[in-house]
Amino acid sequence: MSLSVRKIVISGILGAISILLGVTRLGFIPVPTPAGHATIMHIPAILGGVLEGPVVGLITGAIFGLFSFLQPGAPFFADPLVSIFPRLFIGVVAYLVYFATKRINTVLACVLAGAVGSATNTILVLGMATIRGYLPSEVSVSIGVLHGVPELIVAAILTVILVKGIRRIRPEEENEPQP
Amino acid sequence: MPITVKDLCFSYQKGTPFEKKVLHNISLTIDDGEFVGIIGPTQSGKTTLAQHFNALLMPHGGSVTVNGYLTSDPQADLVDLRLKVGYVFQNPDYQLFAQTVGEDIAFGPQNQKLNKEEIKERVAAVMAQVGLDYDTFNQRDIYALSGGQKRRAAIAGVLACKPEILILDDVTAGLDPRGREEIMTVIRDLHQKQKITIIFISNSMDEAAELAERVIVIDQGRIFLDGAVREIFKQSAQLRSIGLEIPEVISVIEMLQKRGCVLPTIPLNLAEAIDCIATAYREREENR
Amino acid sequence: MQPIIEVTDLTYMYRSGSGKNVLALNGVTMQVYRGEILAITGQNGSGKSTLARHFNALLTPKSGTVIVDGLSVADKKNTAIIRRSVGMVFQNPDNQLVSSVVEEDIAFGPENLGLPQAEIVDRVDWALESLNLGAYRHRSPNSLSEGQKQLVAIAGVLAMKPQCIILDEPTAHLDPKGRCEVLENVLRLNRDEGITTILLTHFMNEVVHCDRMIVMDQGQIKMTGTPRDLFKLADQIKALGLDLPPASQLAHGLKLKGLALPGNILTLEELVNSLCQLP
Amino acid sequence: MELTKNITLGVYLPGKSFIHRLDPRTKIIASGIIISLLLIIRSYPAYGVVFLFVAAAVLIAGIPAGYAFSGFKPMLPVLIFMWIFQLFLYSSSDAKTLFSWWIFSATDAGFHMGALVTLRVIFLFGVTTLLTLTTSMVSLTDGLESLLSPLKAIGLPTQELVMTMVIALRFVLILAEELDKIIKAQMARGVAFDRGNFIQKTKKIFPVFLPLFISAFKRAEELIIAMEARSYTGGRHRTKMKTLHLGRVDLEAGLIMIAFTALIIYLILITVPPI
Repeated sequence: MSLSVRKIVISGILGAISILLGVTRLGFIPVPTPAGHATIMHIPAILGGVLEGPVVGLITGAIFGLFSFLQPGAPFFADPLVSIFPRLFIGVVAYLVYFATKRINTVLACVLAGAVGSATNTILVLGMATIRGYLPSEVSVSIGVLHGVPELIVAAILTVILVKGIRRIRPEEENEPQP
Repeated sequence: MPITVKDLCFSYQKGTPFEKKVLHNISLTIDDGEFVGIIGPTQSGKTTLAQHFNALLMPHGGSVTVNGYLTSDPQADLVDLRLKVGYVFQNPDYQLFAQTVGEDIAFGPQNQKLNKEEIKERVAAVMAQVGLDYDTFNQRDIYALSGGQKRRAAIAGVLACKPEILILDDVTAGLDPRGREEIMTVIRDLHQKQKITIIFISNSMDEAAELAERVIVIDQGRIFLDGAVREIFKQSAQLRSIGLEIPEVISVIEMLQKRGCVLPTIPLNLAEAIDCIATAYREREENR
Repeated sequence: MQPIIEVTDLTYMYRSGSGKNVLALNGVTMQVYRGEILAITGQNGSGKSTLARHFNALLTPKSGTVIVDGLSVADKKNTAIIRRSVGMVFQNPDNQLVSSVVEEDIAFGPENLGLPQAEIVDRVDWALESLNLGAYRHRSPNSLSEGQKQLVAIAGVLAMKPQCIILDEPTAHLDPKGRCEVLENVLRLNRDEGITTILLTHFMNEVVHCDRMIVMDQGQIKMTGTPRDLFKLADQIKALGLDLPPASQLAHGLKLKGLALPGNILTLEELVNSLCQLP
Repeated sequence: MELTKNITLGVYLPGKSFIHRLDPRTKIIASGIIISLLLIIRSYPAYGVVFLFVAAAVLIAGIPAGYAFSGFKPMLPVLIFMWIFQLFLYSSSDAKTLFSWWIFSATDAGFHMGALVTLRVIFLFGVTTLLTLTTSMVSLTDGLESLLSPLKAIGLPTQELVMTMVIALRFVLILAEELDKIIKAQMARGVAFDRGNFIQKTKKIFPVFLPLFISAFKRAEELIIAMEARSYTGGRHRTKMKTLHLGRVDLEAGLIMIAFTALIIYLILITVPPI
């Protein structure tokens, strides 16, 4: 595996946004559930995957995961298997979904990439939290529905709008991710 | 909509070990229709002060009253207040986000829940005020604008909220001479033709001298000088003592005075300086 | 004098975001001489950045040639050597510093060159000292003023010991004090270290201090000469969207009012001297 | 409205203690060992030893106990919830009912399950906090780069991966200031971020996120060019100004860690897990 300067820099800056959303708590949208908020901290990883390919998606997710491990927002994120491991997949899955569906329609591909990328985060994090014994499965499922669904909707819409916006400022040849 | 500030104090990172006091007991009043330049060295607290005028920051001590309403009053309608006191940031990219220029300018009026017709009228009106032709620019992609056009679009986006006071925070930074001249003309027109109260924050002494009627000099979070523009620039030694640069048109007069030329006025722009020197020399010739 | 950079009939075209072809450089021919300080000026979008980016192989010519120190920029094999001899400082210091510690950022370039550790340490110390940044070496760039950050960026390039430094509007984001700091240091490095310097700017009171100036407009070179010669041509300069330096502007206005001043005034001191010598 | 106020990125407390003087690699490896042990510990005595160990480390590092605890406070409610969830919902075949309430019944197995996972996250949190409080982010990345470098042999671009983190850390504060201005610019155009229902609040994200991401990408494009202009081509031919050196303190810490690990493994082996 080799990393171009471009991939390094974009992963780093997207990672910075992830961290920023966490430390300012802007990455949390209040959702009307007892458990508090939904997160959008995984959006940079999804964008990394869709705009720059799986490697950038993976690294951005790793930075997000590493940071939520070092400064956990919820207790079970102190466990690296819950905080880091699942985040590695967000951007990669988003890329795969985007790549597989972009021929049909790029807007649809962005919606799907955002939604599936977000679902990857929800399912893997809660799945690991359950396997590791922090949450009983009943609780995980209900958090998954209450938080996962709004997160998924927000991620899908944000992905479309942000991808479209960012592509407006870039020369054309850079607009398709290179795996 | 007068602004009254009394004993305003403010600290960054208040309540943490990194607490830093940036405003110390500032008191001032800005009246309707004034054109106030706020100048001072970088980090002197200019922006922090101005952000209190539309409740983007809340005082830690003292009070800020805008149009009779205390900004720190929990009952105050801050959204309404912010619309009446427009704030334009240095970098237009912080503000512009929509697809087209027209859509972006319409964002403020949409937040005010105006109907479509009204919004369209306002967009057209403010675009005219900042010198962007409606037919040419309404549908233009925001990111296809030049630096000067972008800043004008950003100003238009704030004007569309119909502010009575407009705060311009270093809006000419980074522009080339032509872009800067465009913006200066727009600002001058807004004050003279639209009668908007303008608070102009700048690092550039030349621009403050050229545009403002009254100048407030801030240094280390305190008011250093406050007065009519000519009075302020007469005190060049004091301005230099806090690290400010004197506009060249004023320096040249000073240098001539040191050489024994007596010149009556402090010029605020190039034309005045030329007039002032030329008149003095003509008189000298006539006296001879 | 020996040119260090020779540009012949350079043309460059790119596709903009909206899909239009833009001719950024159109038949540019020019030289940069060893040891000089050259100002390239022109409105935003005149092509000066695009031209300068060819000098250290960030862009390669679409047609025409760019020869740096005898090596063609078009040949990919030369890229590493050219970037060693031509350093570049950009407009916004925040977007060119890599590390969160000043001295580590200055070490970034020398580390990229694969120099031995002792050599890197020497160069970092020297660069810090040359720009009087010693007191900040362990600080984070975020805690410095914009002017100081830009000096760190210059130190980072200096530590690579280039023969030539290009500064692409290094003062556009700075306050007047920062602008002064940066300009003074740039002039001093050129004088003391003999580093060929190319300054891209639209501040005319910076251009005044340069040996030579080039004015660009719409991808072409419109004027070349010493500042003293070119600022005589007030109308031409203004037609290209630029200002005169304040002193020249005053002198020009006073001449129109009938004062018998010489045409080539550049600084306030010269203006005042000339005024006092008037009969 | 002041965003940068809440940023506690790498809240490093500088000091000269034994722990501060350790090579970052030593601290990373030690933290890694404790974290791995914590992931497998299911015995109270072992947790007792971990407690003594971490508490001693906090004391030696000279971190005020109140300060160390303050970061932990917001998590307490969630921790209590986690325990309660397990208490009532965890099921196993030989669980004894402790007491019942409405349709729920608390079991001893649930009690122990809750206790074990709660203790685990508390200590995990303690270890990572101790690491970040005594090690600056810069030396953490230096240590990580050095530790990962053997992986270059199997083709992993370790220097480049660490570079992404260096860049991320550098840009968090820059983007935070920017975010602060973007939010204020939109507030000045009448956006009330604190008003409205979920959908309305979500809509207000766009005028903030779009400028933030656009600016981030513009900065990225400029940084790419700036790094290339400074001859960066990846990690292959790079040298480093600073090299890390292991000292006497690191040897001592290593010996302490070996003793600690042996003790914990011994305790894990001799004690029967409560569930």
